[in-house]
Amino acid sequence: MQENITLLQYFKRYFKRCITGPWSLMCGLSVSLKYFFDPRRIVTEQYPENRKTLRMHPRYRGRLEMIEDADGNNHCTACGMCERACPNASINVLSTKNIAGKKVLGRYVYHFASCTQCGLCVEACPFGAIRMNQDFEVATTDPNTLEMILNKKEGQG
Amino acid sequence: MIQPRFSNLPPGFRIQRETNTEEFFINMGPQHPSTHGALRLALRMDGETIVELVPHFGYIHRGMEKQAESMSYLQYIALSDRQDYLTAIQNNLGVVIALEKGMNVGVPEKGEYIRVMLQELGRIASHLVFYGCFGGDLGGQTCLLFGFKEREMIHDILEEVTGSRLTTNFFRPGGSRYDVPDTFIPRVKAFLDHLEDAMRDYERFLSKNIIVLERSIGIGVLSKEDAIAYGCSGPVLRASGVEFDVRRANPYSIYDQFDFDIPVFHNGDCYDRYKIRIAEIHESMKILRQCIDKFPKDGPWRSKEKPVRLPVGRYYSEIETAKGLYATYVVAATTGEKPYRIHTRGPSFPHIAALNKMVQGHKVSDLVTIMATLDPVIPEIDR
Amino acid sequence: MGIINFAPKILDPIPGGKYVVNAIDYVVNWARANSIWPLTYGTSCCAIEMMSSSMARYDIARFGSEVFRASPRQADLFILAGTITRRMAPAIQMLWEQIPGPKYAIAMGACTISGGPFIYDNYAVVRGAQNLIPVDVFVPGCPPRPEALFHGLLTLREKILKETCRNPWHEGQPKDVSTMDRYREAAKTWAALEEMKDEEMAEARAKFKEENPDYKSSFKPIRVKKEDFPEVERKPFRRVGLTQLELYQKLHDKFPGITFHTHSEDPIETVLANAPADRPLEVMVEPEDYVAVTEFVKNDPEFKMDFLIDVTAIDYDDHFDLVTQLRSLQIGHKIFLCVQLKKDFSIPEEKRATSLLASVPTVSHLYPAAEFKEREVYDMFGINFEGHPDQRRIFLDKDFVGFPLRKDFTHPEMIRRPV
Amino acid sequence: MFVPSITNPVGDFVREMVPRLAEYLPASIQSDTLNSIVAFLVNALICVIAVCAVNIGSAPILIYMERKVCAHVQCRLGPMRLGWHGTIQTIADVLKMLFKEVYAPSGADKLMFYLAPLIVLIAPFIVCALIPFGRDLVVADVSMGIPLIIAVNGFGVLGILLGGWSSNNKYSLLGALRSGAQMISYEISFTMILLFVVMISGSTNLMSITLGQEGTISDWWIFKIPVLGIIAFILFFISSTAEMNRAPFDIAEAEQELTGGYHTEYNGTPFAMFYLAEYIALVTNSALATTCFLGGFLPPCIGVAFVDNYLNMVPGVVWFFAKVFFMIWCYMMVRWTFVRPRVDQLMDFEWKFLLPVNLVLLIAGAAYIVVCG
Repeated sequence: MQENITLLQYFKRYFKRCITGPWSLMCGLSVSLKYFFDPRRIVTEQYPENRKTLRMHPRYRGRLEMIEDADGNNHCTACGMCERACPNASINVLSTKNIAGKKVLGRYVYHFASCTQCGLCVEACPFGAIRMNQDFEVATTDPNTLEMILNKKEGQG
Repeated sequence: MIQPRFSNLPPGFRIQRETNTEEFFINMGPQHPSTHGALRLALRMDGETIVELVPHFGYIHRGMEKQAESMSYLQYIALSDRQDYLTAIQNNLGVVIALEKGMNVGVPEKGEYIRVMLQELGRIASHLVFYGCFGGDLGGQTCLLFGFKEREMIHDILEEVTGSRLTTNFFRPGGSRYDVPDTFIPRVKAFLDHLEDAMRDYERFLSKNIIVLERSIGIGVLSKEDAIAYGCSGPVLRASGVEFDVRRANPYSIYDQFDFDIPVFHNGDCYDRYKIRIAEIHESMKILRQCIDKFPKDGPWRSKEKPVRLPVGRYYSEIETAKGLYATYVVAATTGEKPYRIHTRGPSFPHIAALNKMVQGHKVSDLVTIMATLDPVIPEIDR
Repeated sequence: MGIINFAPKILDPIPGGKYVVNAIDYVVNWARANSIWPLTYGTSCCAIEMMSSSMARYDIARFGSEVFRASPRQADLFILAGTITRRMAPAIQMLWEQIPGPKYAIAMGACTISGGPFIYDNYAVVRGAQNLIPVDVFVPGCPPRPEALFHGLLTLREKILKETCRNPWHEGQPKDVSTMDRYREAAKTWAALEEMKDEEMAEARAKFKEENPDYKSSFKPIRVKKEDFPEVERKPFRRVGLTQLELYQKLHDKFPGITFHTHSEDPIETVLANAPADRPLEVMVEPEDYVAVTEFVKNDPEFKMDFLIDVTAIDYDDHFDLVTQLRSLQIGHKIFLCVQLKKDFSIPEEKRATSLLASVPTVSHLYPAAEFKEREVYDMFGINFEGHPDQRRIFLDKDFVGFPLRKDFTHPEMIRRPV
Repeated sequence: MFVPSITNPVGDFVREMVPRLAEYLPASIQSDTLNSIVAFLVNALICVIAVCAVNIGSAPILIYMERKVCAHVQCRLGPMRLGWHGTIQTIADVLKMLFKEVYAPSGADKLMFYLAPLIVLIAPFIVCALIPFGRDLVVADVSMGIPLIIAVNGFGVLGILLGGWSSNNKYSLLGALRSGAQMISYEISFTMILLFVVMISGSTNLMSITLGQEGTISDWWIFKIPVLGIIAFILFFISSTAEMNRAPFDIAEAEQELTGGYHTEYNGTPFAMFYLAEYIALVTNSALATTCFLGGFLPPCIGVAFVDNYLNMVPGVVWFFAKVFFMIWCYMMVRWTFVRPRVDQLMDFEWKFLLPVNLVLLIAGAAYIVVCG
């Protein structure tokens, strides 16, 4: 930006800057000194060390999980609502027929690799059979382990 | 010796000029620390001075609009998180308001308060990232960490409320997915008190700093006419002297019930764009304080749950996100759960379009400053 | 990589050399595993979480990895943060080749593991970074928390510690998983299993039916009780500026060719008068009138449409709707000009998908903002803008075939949504 | 024969020991010349080792210190997991870099490409050899110390220019040109300040500059001449920061603009050399500042009777390094506080501000000496 100013104005501005400039820098330095000498301001959480005390919020959406009772029975009726609600088809509800010929859940396949943890499946489930758990330590070297079968038992019915 | 003009310039370059120096071309990006994502800028340089700039988009074009055509509306809300990921919660609202217009459902008072509060928290989060990136791109790494330090607290609140730090997927037509927990209001209050202190330090750290002033005043000036012509919005437009904020111009949600100012600056340079965002953090804090005072203790937080089905028609919504005007245009050709087409107008796209206008004649270092003050989010441009 | 791999060859014949090799192994691996410098690379949401992880709260510096190098030549670790598009893929491969070995890659987030939210119906996204470069550690999540990234880093650390001089680091091979449709595969395998099971179980089921003719399941699924909420009437947001009816009438007086499209049988005036206050007026404009109308509403003091929100299009069977969204910053009203562009069906059918089907004059001389928006429409729909100063593809490669937002668009890499 | 004298107890000890050991040799090859040559070579070897040890040994410490200082300014912890509070983190970094693959980009001038980092390392090493670390601890106590330092400092820019040019990368070239312009400009004011010191101390020998400051704190050159000393010190601080290419004057690296500037294309060991050179330059510049302004190895309050004994109990080296580390800490605090000026502003600052002020300072200093001295 070119401005037309007189020489006097130029020098006035120059000397003003010589005063205000260092002062403003000192202000900045005072903040960093304040932060440097105040260890209470350190906010770092030390993750692998604080594993024992680290808790996610109750609504935290981690991995999908099937709610099972002590015997391993689940509430899933293989209706497929979650499958339809999933934005990227990360859930396969594979139904089978039980001994009475009734349609029950055979295998609940969950493709964690593509799951975006949006929680729409949980919202869609009419029977509250699934939930998002608090698991966040999920790194793996083998992508095949990311395809999981959630149910331990066949569905009831 | 006068060099002949370039007989064939690379695509996009238009200025024909005769020089007696040698011009050369530099590519910034797609992997470059200061392009804020996968953006490629082709620079035509004369020494260190930029003659012309051509942005190349599409390095993060993910075909969201095509994908949306086979998704249900609810699923698109989840997808919209990934546009402007700095304030995903604001994208959600933009989509949801368009859906509400189609479904013709309203939101109870408490739901509106939740919306406004989360919106403003999102705005503060985005502006804090701006503060960090502005300082960081100028070379002061410490600012980057300062900005993110307070942002983490917002993430914490968001995670407690919505269940996720970034991709919230929280709002639904008629309200939101959950009620806020009891700890929400005290936490926001504590956060505001903390932020007030912190902002004082941060402004002291950067706002008056002579080097920052030297590097940002008079740099990347966008005149009022240009800003309007290029379709800029949000802080960039307001820094150029246009008082336009959707919250005031076409108030959505319950923004008309709050007392807040629309900060306007008139020089349109980098420093004004910086100041305006700092001022907006303070305005957002003002709105949040009013929300805390008026927050309804009980009452419904959402209206009756309905399947999300839109009648035939075209629905348009616009909201003011931290970056500017975020518009969603939903076309429903058949009554049903799936859109015929959803189009999103992200605020960053016009800003980058105006970039060429702003950087001509400046240095490479100024380009970094200007990019930082435009605060673009590239996935929102490319979608 | 480098001289250290020759250490066993040289030292093993010497008595006691094995211990030296082991010692070297230990020291070098310890150094490699504990000093992992990542590359500054990020495309989208995951990049923000990657940044968060290096910020004060989580502080990746504790692991000695805060030295984010902007140049790939000084980095050891490639954290693939964010979606990888086909256009970005060559750049990623080049970056990977520029990193000196031993180098490692972490695929962060669902997009880089499998394509994440962009698996199906997508023409632009590479389904998984494994297709491009060998990936060591996968961190699922969308985006993963910083802690999850640290867990990935620790997993990588363990992996590095397993390397020795005798079994040194070697660059893996990329794996083609781009066509993998996990959903359909799982369903297919299951169907085959189910068929077998049906055959096996047929007898048992028949027997069971005989034994329990009136079998009733004891399992009663309990529906989750949803909280009851009241119906709330929607209050349209406050109107600013002229009403839709006024706008329409003023425009109609000037350009009689302008119409309003409605499904209702009432006269247009009644429909407009009853429209919700916050619905913008959307009028149909003849293609010939398009530039004239735009110019008029821009300059007319009563309209003052000085701000172009967007230019977009909608693809129907036989025509495109080009929607130019305008608003007045001063007054506050909005007009959407909708131009119906008939598709040019004289083009032979096999060429239709790749050729421009309609043409419309540009408005970029009126609104500079329209230049990029029109390029986007050109790119996505294949609508030609006459007189556009720089009509190139904007989001896609210049040799990309087809126009993705058309309804009949197909792409060899696109997998349809299964559900 | 020219045998440079190395005046410290170690040198004398070696000179004494060599003839004594030589007596065990056959008489036919015994001669005084040989003895003196051997003594000189041994002394030189000791000196080289000492300089290398100080420089290379201090670099990891400084890198660790920098990481910790920046972490604490930024409210975080810094390296924590390797050793006690991450103390051996940088050792791991250096080891890792030594075992990385090394290659030059295609189209690079290979010879120059690998030569550049070595050249960059030369300057700080030679400067380090001239600094008196203690009353008897100086490698080369040359009488023209300051002019030699000024001459040698020009080497650094050569290496950076070569490195940037030979990488065949536009970013590197831009970075190299920037740093060339910057370092040559700031060299002028750097020289001016050193001349100011020479003028007020009346000597170009660093040892005598140091010994001239003997006394209380007020006898240090920074405080001895009211106001002018402090101004000179601040100017020295600024111009040496620019000399070292350190933030906020790191426009040659400018990660946000040039992705690393002149060392963009370097990897493995050559990059480690650049990385080390930056920190070694930090040590030598701080040492220079300490010698010229802060009383070198002298304890702060000599002459005050009741603390004299206690302060003298601490060896001079410790005082020296205490002051050096304080200076380094100052450099670090500045680095992590300020943002980077633009390249033309940096030039403006030098030519329109620093140089005039320096000239005025020189004149004022001369006037002071004439009037009061």
